[in-house]
Amino acid sequence: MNEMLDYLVLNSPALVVAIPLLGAFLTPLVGMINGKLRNLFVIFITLLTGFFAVLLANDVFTNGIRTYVFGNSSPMTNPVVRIFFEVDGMSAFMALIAVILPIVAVIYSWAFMEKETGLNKYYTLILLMTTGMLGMVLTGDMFNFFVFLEITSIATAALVAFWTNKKNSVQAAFKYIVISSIGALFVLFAIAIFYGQYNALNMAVIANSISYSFLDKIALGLLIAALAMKAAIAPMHMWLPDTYSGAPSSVTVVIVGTTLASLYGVFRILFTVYGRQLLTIMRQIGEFSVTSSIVLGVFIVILATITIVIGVFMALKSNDFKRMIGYVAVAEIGYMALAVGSAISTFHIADGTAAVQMTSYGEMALTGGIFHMINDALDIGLLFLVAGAIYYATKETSLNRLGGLSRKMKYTTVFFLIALFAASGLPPLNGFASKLIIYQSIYQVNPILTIVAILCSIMILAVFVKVFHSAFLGPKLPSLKNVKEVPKSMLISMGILAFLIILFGLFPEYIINNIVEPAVNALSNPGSYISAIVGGA
Amino acid sequence: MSGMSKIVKTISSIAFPFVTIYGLYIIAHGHLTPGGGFQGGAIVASGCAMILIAYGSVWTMKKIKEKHLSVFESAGAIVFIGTALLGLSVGAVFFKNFLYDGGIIFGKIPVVGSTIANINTAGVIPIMNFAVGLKVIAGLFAIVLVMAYGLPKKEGDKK
Amino acid sequence: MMITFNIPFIAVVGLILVGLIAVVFKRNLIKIVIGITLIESGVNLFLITLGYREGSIAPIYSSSPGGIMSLPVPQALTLTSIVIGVAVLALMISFIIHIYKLYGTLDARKIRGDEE
Amino acid sequence: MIDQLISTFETGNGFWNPLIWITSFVIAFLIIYILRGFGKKDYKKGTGQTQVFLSGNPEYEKEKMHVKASNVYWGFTEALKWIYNLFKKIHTGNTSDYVLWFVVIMAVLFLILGVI
Repeated sequence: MNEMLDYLVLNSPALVVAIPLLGAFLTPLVGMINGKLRNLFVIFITLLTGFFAVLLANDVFTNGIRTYVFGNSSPMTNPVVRIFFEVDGMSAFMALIAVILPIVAVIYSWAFMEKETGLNKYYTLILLMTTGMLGMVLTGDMFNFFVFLEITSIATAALVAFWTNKKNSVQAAFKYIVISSIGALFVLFAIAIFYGQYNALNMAVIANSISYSFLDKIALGLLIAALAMKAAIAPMHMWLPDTYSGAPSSVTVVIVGTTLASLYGVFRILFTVYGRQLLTIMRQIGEFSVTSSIVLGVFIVILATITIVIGVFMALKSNDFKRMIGYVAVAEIGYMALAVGSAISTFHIADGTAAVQMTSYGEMALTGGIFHMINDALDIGLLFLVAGAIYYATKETSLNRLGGLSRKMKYTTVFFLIALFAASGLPPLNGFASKLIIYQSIYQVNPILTIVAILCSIMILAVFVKVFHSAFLGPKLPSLKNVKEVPKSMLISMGILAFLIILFGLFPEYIINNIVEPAVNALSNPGSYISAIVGGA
Repeated sequence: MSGMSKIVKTISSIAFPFVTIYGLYIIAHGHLTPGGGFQGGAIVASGCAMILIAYGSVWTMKKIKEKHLSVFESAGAIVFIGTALLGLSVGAVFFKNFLYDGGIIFGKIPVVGSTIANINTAGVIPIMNFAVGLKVIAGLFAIVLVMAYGLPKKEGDKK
Repeated sequence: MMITFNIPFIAVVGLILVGLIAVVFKRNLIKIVIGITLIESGVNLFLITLGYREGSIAPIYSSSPGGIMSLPVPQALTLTSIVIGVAVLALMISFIIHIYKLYGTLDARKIRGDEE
Repeated sequence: MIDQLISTFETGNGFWNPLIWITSFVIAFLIIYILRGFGKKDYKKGTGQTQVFLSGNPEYEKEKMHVKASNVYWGFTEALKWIYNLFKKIHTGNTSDYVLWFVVIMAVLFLILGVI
């Protein structure tokens, strides 16, 4: 038994990606037999993927970086040709996010999508999205990253347009595919620049030999711009509310994960691939030397602040529930970007060593940002599930035509309240801990940032109070007379997320020590990531 | 989309086998010469698309259902991933080329340097090429078929 | 001599710029899609150009004349990129078919959501 | 495991202990429960007690009584009209504009990375 487990742990990086991929193509065949069987099968596949992801994450958190060479069990012979999966703390952390959301989504879909046709393809695409996300976060190869990025975007776009008779869905899908294909093409262009210079596609090898030449600067600009667009950082965020509101809610939950996976790409590029090179001094102004890291950090902080402000302001104005949550999701992404920007701007070389270090508050900002990623996935995910539940019950997403739902949908109301408090950062739910860390650390960078961030967080609360007031409170509307509580499968999936939110909220210390801390260490020590492939220091 | 004239139908019927054979040749020699699953599959699928245009989407839809194509597509993908997983089950790693140097099927080791091509080499790669080829034929043809079926049935027939 | 080596790279930049201009300034959705495919061709051309090393031959063992072979990795990358491009193109065209059915127009300015 | 779970989390300026939170919530709920006990005991459903009282005015239909979402925060949006007009101008909903913003950000990145 133990040997079997060891064997599974050894092969878990491949299995985490292979199982949903195999499941995706088995789904249509199973679906020909029976619809219920197919639903069970898909839930089983996602749970199995989740199991392997937990195995892998547990292994990585205890034993350090894992590399997995495809097609060859011997050590790396030729890093140019071989394809690697390299799983460090950050990848494992992201893999956990990337498996929670599909599990919830497929359980939710059982009832939510019950009456639709073409469900075989729907489940196939959901599993493909899962594959793409997991591949993006686990791979150690640049080109592989691009391929998984495209798999994710194609599957996502097809799912956004699942309701092909709705104008809103189809136009959102078209915008999404245009945006993501252009973004991915520029990522590929940057990868080609790397290949041309260093004859390598492996992130660790590139990071080892990168020289921060002029071409590398261009590649950095391309990568950051493209991945930031995929991660919806303002002013390139406009596709996100469209896409999130156009897709069926069960799909949107997974799209939240893909957006975060793109943000992971930004993290990986900045911290691991470029890392040390960002300290190149660009210009000397008196005593103060301007490095790339400061310029880039300040730029990202500015963009992030704009993202937060635009997100909450637009959310306050919009009257469509899903579009509103979309804008709030934009704002939440802004918080993470704020943390990343602050962390990068504190890069410096420690005295006496050659290693790049962040100041203590920079590291803390990174902790907050990474912790906020999983919190954001849970909160926004739960909000979209609630939006989907309301849509299921009333066939309505416009808040103007909703009212008095709390009288009919007790459980949904409770879940909405949990998500509301969590997303706006009220204690004792998970949003509070991560936002507190972010506020504290960015206070050291600039106090104004903290003020803006806290004010916007309060506005997020205001946004959802508006939803709570107009959709859940108020008199029973005659037009919504036949509303009933949603079926069990939807309640279960909302319950899973709510449970995780409360768990993460009550025990932030435990979560940070065991899950977030390895991820932060992985990002702040790019040397270990590089040496796992290249060898030596 | 309705069919075209009799001349077009006849010519495309004659050309179709040749196109298919050429595509299959490209798939089968994927591990020796430029080509492989996708390229050959695309050629075969374009042959199918030619038939589709000549005979019209309604006729083609009667002959072959999109549902059957998606079965083939799934089968291709499953064979591909299954072969990769078999590498895992024989005690090695994912995507392990376990047939290579096995001597039985596709198991010969090619001579290093400039030689005459030996098709009985390369291990699992030809199998994966065939799987990809199957998937691409079914997938591309399904795309074209569904798109053609979704278009107006006659010229000038709006929506 | 220098310029002949750089012609492919100039073409790459030109293709990408033309593609971007088409995406940004054209209103017809089909033209936007054409722009994206142009960008894709540019990137593919860039990859292929990088794959060539001076004096090398194509990496095919069967009856090869001998000599240095160029590494086929960029070709493999380009092929993958083309395959993905085909999928994206098919998807975009399908969306355009649906958009035309629902909106009755292909003007990018009129293709908007419910509340914008 | 347990002592790890209930250990105090220090952020520098504040701390977080699950036990304190749970106790305070339990106490808060107890207080609420006690306060609830002080409520009127003679409340009966379906009598005149539960009727809506609007200073003697008749009650309108339910649809009209409910404050719609677009009317919530009217003052806020009205006061900040200039900022909303600006944001509205940016959010065109046009695909080309989305790509244009991407190109602009990319250009700015090139500028700040390459020129400065």
